[in-house]
Amino acid sequence: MKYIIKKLFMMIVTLLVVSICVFLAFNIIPGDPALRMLGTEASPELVEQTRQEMGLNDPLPVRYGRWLFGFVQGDFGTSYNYKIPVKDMVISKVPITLTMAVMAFLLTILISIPLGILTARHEGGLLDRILMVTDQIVMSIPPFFSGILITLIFGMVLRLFTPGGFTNYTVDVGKFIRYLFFPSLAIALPKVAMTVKMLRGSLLDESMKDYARTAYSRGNNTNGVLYRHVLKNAMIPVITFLGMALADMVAGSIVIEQVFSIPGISRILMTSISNRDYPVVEAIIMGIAMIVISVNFLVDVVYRIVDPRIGLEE
Amino acid sequence: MNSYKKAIHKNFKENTFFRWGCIITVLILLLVVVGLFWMPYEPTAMNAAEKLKGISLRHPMGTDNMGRDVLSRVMYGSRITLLIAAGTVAIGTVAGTIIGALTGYFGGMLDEIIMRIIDALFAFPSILLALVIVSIFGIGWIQLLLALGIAFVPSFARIVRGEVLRCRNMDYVENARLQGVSDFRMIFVHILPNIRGVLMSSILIGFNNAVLAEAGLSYLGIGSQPPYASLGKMLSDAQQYMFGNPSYVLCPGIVIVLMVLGFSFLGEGISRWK
Amino acid sequence: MEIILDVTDLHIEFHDHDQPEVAVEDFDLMLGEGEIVGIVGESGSGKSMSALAIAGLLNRKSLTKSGRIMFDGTDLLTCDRKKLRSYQGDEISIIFQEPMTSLNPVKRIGWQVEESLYIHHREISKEDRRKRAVEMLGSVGLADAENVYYMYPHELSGGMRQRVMIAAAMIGNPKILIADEPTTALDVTVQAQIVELLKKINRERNTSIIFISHDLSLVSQLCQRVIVMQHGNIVESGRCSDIFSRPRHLYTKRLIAAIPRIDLGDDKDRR
Amino acid sequence: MSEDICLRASNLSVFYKNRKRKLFSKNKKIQALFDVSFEMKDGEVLAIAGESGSGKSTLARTIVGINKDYTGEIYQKYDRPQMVFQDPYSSLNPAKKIGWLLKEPLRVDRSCKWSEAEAQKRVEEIMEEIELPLAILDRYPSQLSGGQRQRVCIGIALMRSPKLLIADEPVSALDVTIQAQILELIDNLHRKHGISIIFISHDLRVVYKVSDHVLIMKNGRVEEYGSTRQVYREPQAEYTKQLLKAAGIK
Repeated sequence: MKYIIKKLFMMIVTLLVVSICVFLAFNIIPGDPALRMLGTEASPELVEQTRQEMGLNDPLPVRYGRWLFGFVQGDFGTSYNYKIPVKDMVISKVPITLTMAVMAFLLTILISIPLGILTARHEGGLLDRILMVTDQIVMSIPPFFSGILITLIFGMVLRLFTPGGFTNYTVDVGKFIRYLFFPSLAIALPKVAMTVKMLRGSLLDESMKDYARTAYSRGNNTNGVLYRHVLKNAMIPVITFLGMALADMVAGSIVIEQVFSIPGISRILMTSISNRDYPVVEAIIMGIAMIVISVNFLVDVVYRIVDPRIGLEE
Repeated sequence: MNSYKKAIHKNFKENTFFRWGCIITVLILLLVVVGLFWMPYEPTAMNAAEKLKGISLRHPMGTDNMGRDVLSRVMYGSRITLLIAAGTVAIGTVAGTIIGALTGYFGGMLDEIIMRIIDALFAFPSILLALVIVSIFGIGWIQLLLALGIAFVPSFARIVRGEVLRCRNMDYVENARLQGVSDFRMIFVHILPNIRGVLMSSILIGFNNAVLAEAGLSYLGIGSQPPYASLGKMLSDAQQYMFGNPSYVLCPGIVIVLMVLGFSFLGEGISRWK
Repeated sequence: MEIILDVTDLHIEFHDHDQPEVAVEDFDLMLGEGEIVGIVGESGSGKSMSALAIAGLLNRKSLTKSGRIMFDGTDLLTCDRKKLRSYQGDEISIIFQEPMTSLNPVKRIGWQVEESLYIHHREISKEDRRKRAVEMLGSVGLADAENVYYMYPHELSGGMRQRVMIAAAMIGNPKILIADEPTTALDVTVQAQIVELLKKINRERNTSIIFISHDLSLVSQLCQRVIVMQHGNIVESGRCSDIFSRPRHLYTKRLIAAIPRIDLGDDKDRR
Repeated sequence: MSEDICLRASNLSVFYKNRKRKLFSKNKKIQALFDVSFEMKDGEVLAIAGESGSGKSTLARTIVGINKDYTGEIYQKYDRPQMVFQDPYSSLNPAKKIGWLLKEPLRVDRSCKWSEAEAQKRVEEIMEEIELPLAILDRYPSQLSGGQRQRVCIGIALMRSPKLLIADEPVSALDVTIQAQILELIDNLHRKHGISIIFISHDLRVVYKVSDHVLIMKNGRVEEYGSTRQVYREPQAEYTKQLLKAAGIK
């Protein structure tokens, strides 16, 4: 329990540091936000008045405090370009991106863990060699290219889904999930490959350790040693990796949404970047960072459950 | 030195991963190096008469929607991709090693602060961090290089710091300290040579990640701007023609895959060194 | 004394490198019921290899074994894996040098101690298993066995872990206990306690023990018979007292000479 | 006091910082040594004996200056004492050749500049001293056996002719027959150069063989101190008796 509180506190510290970094990054950019909002033809008086209204004349720490306070309450600022609250622009898109990332994550776990065990059990055999080469190749395909290949093969040749035929969750949840399956697969594939390789290595390392020998000496068969002893130990580094992978998948969905023309967060993010609509970019970046950091916290908690040694050494 | 040659020869013969890694990497490097001196066509030259042609003798990889030769554009694009990946890894390695070595060795309050910042940066997936930097400094390949470079510093710093921490408490470091070795000499002469192996493999992995990140970002339209070619941008342009003219989308894609595959085979081959 | 284990012409060879490497050659051992036999040698002498072979734990592909290891009318070298497994942990148990790494770090002590029962005697109920494990933990000298049952290995000291290892090895009441350098990683006073514990087990349960060590003086405290090994070969074997008083082989003499002699009576003549 | 005291520790207490994550734990210090006092004459061999956790290595590290957080006083007649570590596998830098490692103490010597020829000559002298062939200079530590490595460690320590050598369990990682050789080497050096040696060991048999005086330690405290023979003959402390009994001596 003490460990979890400690990690929770660490998470809040990291979140604060991240928020400072993000805030500073977007506030040292040359250019006057008021001017950007009003356009270049606005009169100096109007600009000054807007500056006053937006609180841009206050010192940096005050502005940071206000921004953070607003952020916590769900006020993410106002878009320069559309003059509407960022929240309204983003909120309906969040479930799309998140569903995709979570589906990709589940796919990764479902595919990679059985495959990892399979390759480790057949270490050095033909199956292992074929899988390992395939693994390396899959790892080398960038997600957007595998997205394109999937569209080409499953969408156009096999006609398993209609490219571009996205259905929103507000219309039909079943169709929504079905459409997101292939994009999620594209996000998951490289992570699957990495997890398989990692789990295989970890399983082989662990099965060389002394406690595995002890397990054999008690009359365990290979399966007994693998499932009763080695697997749990081997999962410890894999859990860390999966945590980082989930974070990466949220970011990876940015590219994949473009490939499959899914109207998620990424489309807004990319337009906002090219339009220099900073409040929107700032809010989305901060949001993703928050997700990533919370995932890291969850990983720490899972870690503690799997490995009793964690957090007790001190 | 002779034993090195022998070992490489032996591995080339027996170590399948190493052999194919060498072959693929040499092929890609050949593509880039030849492209420095000679390309079949000017990569930006359009030809309205030859739009979206398939693979032929005149255009070994076909042409794109503006009639430009895909092979020439791939040659140019892979040069940029390799350059940015190498630059990224160089920035990441040098800055990461210095930060990691100093914080790991000296520890203390500065270490705490820098590691908190590194942790915070680590919370951003590298694509995201690059997006932030590009959105601040604008779009272009130099910004992209800078953005990816900075995005890669935390992981290198973390790895080096961990290794230095591990080495710092080893007996041989204390032994050297007893003989009067200074801190600076300790870090750079005694400790760093011991993390060569780890650094080498993280460079190979980092290089691949850099290639993938560069391709991803230029797919999103951040990076080399038209009319200059980049592999990622070519894919995003080609995507809408993929059913009618698959060679246009497949060729640049396969080159990216091979580029990454070559290095990851090399890495795998080195880890199975005989 | 009834012979329960008969090893003849054991030969172990590794094929990791271009040249095959002989790890053990012409190893013979006869172990009587309730007997304690010591195997002494330095690193690379093949003593641990022989022990692992007897325990049925040498199963790497790059390795060839020949000879016979007869136990209970079965040759453990050639019998099928299932038969071998039915002995492991139930009739033949082994404990290792590093109690730190030989226990599974993420499983509770109780779970590990009663695992042999779980594997070999499914008929025993969960509650009975637990009872026997706690009892066993108590009998190897762990105070507060009820609590230790629920602990993890990292919460115990080195000596306690080795006791746990012994408890786990002894829970099926095996006929043979192989102890592979069980005290090397421990402090001298703890070392002495573990040796006492092994003696007690031997006395009370009539378990035969194969005690492997590099420490000749330790072996002489515990064993009736001793086998001296060097470079994979047995150089000398016989009663402990005989070997000490009349070593025949040069290597045995060197081993004995390497033990610093303590003459408390007279003036020191070391300088 | 007398001239020939080469080392004296008075009321030495040593602390360890809790080095992990300082954000939460309030910089708790762990005391590793409690009020340790002893003195050592020039040219003598002092053994420090005890089990793991007794603080014997801490004491050594404090004397050579690795641990700086202590109270009490250490008087040393000579500066720059050298140390030989327990594990010859971790105390040599794996990335450097033996020749390079042997020369390093000379390269960083601030008191005098060694020319390449002088350094080479010194290395050859030391190699003879530690009874190793010169061919080894061109090898990496991983290519040497445990006994050879420990010889190299001793050689490195001797490069600048120290007057005090601290050997922290120098033989406990080695095979018994090799142990005897290394002990003999240390004994030879002691007799030939008159180096004072602090010999740390958990093995009471070895201690008896090498030392003039012995310091028995337990949990950071001195249990008994005296001439080795006296202590072995008539142990006073209960703990010493236990140790001797466990070692099969008494």
